[in-house]
Amino acid sequence: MLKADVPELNKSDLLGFYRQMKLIREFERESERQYTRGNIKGFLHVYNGEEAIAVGAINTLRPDDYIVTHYRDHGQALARGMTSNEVMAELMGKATGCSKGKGGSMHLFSSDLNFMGGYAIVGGQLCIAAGLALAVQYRGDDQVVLCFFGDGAVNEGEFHEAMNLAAIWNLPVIFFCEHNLYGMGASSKETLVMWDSLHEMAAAYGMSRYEVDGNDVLEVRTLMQKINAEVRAGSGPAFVVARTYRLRGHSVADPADYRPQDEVSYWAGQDPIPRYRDWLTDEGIATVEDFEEIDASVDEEVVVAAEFGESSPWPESASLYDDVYTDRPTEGIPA
Amino acid sequence: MLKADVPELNKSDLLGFYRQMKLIREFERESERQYTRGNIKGFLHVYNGEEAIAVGAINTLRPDDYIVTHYRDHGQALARGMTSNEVMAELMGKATGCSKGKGGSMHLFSSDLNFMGGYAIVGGQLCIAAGLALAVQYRGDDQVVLCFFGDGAVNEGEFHEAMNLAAIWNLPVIFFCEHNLYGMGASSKETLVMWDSLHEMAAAYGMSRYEVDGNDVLEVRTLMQKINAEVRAGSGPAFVVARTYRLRGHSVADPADYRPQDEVSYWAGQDPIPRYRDWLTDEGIATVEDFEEIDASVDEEVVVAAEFGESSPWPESASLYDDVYTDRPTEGIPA
Amino acid sequence: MSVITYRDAVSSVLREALDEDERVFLMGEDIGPYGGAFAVTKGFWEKYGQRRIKDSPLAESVIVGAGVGAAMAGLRPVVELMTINFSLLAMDQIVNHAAKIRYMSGGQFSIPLIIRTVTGAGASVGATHSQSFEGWYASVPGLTVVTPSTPRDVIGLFRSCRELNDPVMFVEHILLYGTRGEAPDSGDFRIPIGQADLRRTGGDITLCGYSRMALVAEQAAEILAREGIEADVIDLRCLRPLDMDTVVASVKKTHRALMVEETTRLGGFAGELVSQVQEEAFEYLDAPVGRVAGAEVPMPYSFPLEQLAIPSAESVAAAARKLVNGV
Amino acid sequence: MSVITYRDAVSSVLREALDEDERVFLMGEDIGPYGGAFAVTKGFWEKYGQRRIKDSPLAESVIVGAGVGAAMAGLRPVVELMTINFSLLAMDQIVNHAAKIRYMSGGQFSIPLIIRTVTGAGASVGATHSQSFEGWYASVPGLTVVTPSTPRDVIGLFRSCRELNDPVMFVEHILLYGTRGEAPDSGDFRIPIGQADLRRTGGDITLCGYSRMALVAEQAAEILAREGIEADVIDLRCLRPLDMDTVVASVKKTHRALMVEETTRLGGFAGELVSQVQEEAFEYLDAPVGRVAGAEVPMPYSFPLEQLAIPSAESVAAAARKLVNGV
Ligand SMILES: Cc1ncc(C[n+]2csc(CCOP(=O)(O)OP(=O)(O)O)c2C)c(N)n1
Ligand SMILES: Cc1ncc(C[n+]2csc(CCOP(=O)(O)OP(=O)(O)O)c2C)c(N)n1
Ligand SMILES: [Mg+2]
Ligand SMILES: [Mg+2]
Repeated sequence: MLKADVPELNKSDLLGFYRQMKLIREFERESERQYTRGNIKGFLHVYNGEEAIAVGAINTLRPDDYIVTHYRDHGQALARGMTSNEVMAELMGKATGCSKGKGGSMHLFSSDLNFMGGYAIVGGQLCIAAGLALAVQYRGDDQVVLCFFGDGAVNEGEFHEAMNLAAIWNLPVIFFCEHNLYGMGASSKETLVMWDSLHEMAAAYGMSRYEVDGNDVLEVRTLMQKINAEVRAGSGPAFVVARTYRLRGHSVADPADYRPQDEVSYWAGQDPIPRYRDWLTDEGIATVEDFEEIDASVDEEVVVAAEFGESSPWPESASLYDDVYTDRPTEGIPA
Repeated sequence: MLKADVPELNKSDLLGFYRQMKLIREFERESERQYTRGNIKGFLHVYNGEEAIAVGAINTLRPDDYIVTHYRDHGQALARGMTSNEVMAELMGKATGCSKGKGGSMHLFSSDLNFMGGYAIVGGQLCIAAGLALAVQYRGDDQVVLCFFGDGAVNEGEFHEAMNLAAIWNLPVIFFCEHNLYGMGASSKETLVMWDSLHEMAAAYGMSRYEVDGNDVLEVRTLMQKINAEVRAGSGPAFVVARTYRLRGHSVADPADYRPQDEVSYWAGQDPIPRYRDWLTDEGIATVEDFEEIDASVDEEVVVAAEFGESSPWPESASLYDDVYTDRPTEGIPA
Repeated sequence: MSVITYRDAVSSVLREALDEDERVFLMGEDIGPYGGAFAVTKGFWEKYGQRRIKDSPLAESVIVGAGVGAAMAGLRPVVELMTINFSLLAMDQIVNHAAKIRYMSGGQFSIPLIIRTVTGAGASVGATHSQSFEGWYASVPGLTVVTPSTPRDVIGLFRSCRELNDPVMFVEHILLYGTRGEAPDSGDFRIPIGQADLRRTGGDITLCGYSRMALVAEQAAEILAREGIEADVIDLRCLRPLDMDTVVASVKKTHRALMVEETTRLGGFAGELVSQVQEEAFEYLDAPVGRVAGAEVPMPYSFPLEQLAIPSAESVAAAARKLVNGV
Repeated sequence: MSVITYRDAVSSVLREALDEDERVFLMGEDIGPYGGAFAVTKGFWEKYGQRRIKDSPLAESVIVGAGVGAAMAGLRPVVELMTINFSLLAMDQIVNHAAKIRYMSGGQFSIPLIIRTVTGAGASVGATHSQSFEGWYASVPGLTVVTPSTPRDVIGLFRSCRELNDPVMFVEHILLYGTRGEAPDSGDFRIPIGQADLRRTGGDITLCGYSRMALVAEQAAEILAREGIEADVIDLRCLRPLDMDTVVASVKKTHRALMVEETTRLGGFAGELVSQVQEEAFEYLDAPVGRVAGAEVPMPYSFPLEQLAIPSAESVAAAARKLVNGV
């Protein structure tokens, strides 16, 4: 792609994408550090290597469009505009987190941003996405719903049920598969016959389908602009498969030694951030100074976020019982 | 098809198919009568109009092959060789039924015949079929598993999970869809984008796929012989869609008035039994006398079955607690 | 007051919801041209059209999941799971999504979703089609579980459920659709969620059940009355929230209690009722709190066996008699 | 006797099963090259190969369903559901298929299937990943539900499960994998299914739990002992079949009982235990049977809130103290 292929984007837009990708990367590095220090508990699934997807796709949405995603959700949350502070605080289980510390890393939510949640049951959010799209259609509105999930989720029955429903009812939803070749420790080559042309599975639903280089932020963006416009105009659902790779293990507890070394090396060479940086440089859009400035501001933001998280208060004990029901206090007695 | 196309079949074979189809039809007529009389309770799903499928497909199997099916299972049970007596007695909930009256119409079983059951949760048996095939493969045997289900079942997540598993593991199972255009009151045209080329859904799993006229017993048989041989030889799973029609409602309680009259008439003209009878006549294989003799023997068999069912004893009260566990009596106290 | 069937009561509150609130739509298997497996939505599709009566594919997970999503976006879906048996295929969406999203999001999203479904045994439909899982749902924080036993309760409770903003399991009973009862005339009639109904009073024993078993308990009370044993009969009406105050107050008066439940005994919901009664009224009890429940087996198809497996007025009366007379 | 971890105990009985019985194979998500989500099958795939260690797609229904089918055909599959939370997606296969096929077929087919899975809270993994559904499974006739709390029990119970011909839910606890305990030396060592374990004796109160809560009850008993309150501690070990004889015998001696359960209270399995105790030992009880259970909320992620939501040795001791001292 040449700069000329994206005439509508100016330098500030293009550097904005760089900054978002870089922020996600550094945020994840910091979250790993905080995990090691015990400030983040449970599962932590980082997004390293897949930044071009969230940034490329989410920046094409309108504020009133809906996003749902899976537990590997920090990148999408940041790309949608959640602050590093509120995401980091959530990872630390603090009251200042985007879900008040109740959700944790896998369950980031923001009603202000129509960020309808990260979901930790693989495949579950596809059904919810179909329902959001149903609401849009029911009201006669023109939002789109963007639903992220992994190649592993394609194995689940709910993938099929949601794809089928969206297809027969012509719902405005984009099913976006982050095809990073693994579902936890299982290679998709072993779990999906069509792993190498995964988008073609949507043919079974007569659905529009696309494959894209998920490590190229501008490719993702360009494709998504086209798809959004179509879906918004009533074309019905679409299935997008972005080829990418997790640069880290499934969660930070996973050394990922089940992956062949040549595969790992190949994909290290495809890292979307250096690739985009090189492109910006080659096209003469940005200079070393530009990157230095951005990188420094990202580093600072991440440090601030970590401090914010650490210094934030825990949720109050009484809040244990809040938000179970909208209309009444919860029943029952403390443990 | 001409007689010459099935040289291996002699008159007795061919009339045998006729008799089985006719038996199923008359058995179902009788079961509807018994339902009206209150001798059969609960749900009753008859097989009228789809007889060519069970007879055409099941007669190609070896005795050690496995069959699983759905709740619309009388036809398959009879085609596999269960006696009218034991099936009718089961429908009546009698101790002499094939499942001792415990299963009922929707849950016919015969371990002797490797008839692994009728299942009433739509889609559930596809997973079980995959498991039976897994056992065959694990042992290095060469049986095939024949799994029947309806077009409605294709909507369920379990369809996808079972198809996918069978495909990636190359399991010896034939997924056989009785595509009668409706799942209960829902037209498949409204629930499946691919309703008119349903077999193509198997492309998503890279699976061999076939469509066949389900109202032509010899077409079904010929295709199934080919598929069986391939699957037995290790080709992996296959997906077969037989186009057919329920001549009655979903269950005998359903007047089926949601169906367009022209559709009903069209399919009445496709009734597999007159079609096959005409063919046998046209090809000069059978005479009116042959049919009269068979029809009379079928009528007699069905009457005997009804009498057998009616005169059979109820299960003993104590048997309520039998067969919950293999190895121990059930816990608990009577209601 | 007019007399209507339980089926008509359900139909009427659904029509009311559709008429009153544009955000309400129905979604489920065969609720369209077929009119619903139990004829509850007969004529709806013709009247309200496809937009509001969504005849869904045979796919329980996405039926509920799409309901959750639509509710998050501000609609008020009423989805139908044809029977509670099939709800097992939607259980993840109910338990891990509908019930938890509000809490996990720190209160940012509510799920005003009503899941109608049908429980119960006694229809001769065999082991996979005769179960009662409402007790499981009642154990899930975030859900509300309602189990009406009469047309009046259907109407009063459903209207209250519509005023909630959280997911509800509205559990009808397969054998009750044809039963009749008085319907309230007023459109304002409501029954508060979480209020049990003392349906009969008597000083000797408290019989407590819900859904069809509340009616069976009433019949048992009639049998017992002929023998001079007078029973309080309580219909819980909701399992979550659970009104044990009414039950405990009754037991403090009668000193004896019997819990009646249709599902199998071991691990059933009646254990909760027993526990709370003995926790709150220990000093008042003259006998252990009793339970009558379904036989500890998958439901057999065969009619006489099935009858043996379900609590009846007689078996309830017998158990009550034993508690009162000590034999 | 050697000291091993709970994880090692599970690994060892799985290896034993694979070595001893050619009909046994393992199937589940990430049990192959990854070595299992909890590292239980580390090295298995390399040793036994793909045929016997089947790394399955991410598809819970077909994992269990295929296990059922293979068992019907005479194999003895041991399938893994990564955690009990995901078992909701396989619930139909467990409840409507595995548990019922024997009965519905009039005894023609048995399902010798072991479903291993992982229950429990306390790992800071949030609401959808911290649940304990074993009580639900225990209420299903046709299933056997086993909940070992020590390496020794893992070994003794798993061996007994292998000798059954019906479906078993073998429920391990997420927080126990790293715990250590003595392992029996003998390959003949068995623990009968349905036999509770009296782990400590004392005359003042009976504390009863299972899985990790049995250990918490033991810790509570130590706290209480320092105050002069002596407790019987019982680990149920199996929920179905359920050995209440041991519990009732203890309560007849101590006159007081407290049931400890990790899941939320309303509708939990502890209600069953309370019910049976008061049914069988009514005259012996000096106080209502108590329950300690999880807080009535979806599990929060935040560490201090999660700690508040799970029964602890202190909260159990406090409840026991109240029952014994009446305050
Ligand atoms: C229903 C369910 N089964 C299993 C798991 C455990 N699990 C969490 S993530 C995961 C792999 C998912 O892979 P994929 O969808 O490709 O997403 P990725 O992690 O690669 O981004 C598994 C098996 C789960 N969370 N939910
Ligand atoms: C999981 C589940 N959902 C719903 C039902 C109710 N039901 C029984 S049969 C049926 C229609 C099935 O249609 P299809 O698979 O096409 O088979 P057919 O009846 O046409 O032979 C439905 C909805 C069920 N038994 N199981
Ligand atoms: Mg992946
Ligand atoms: Mg059909």
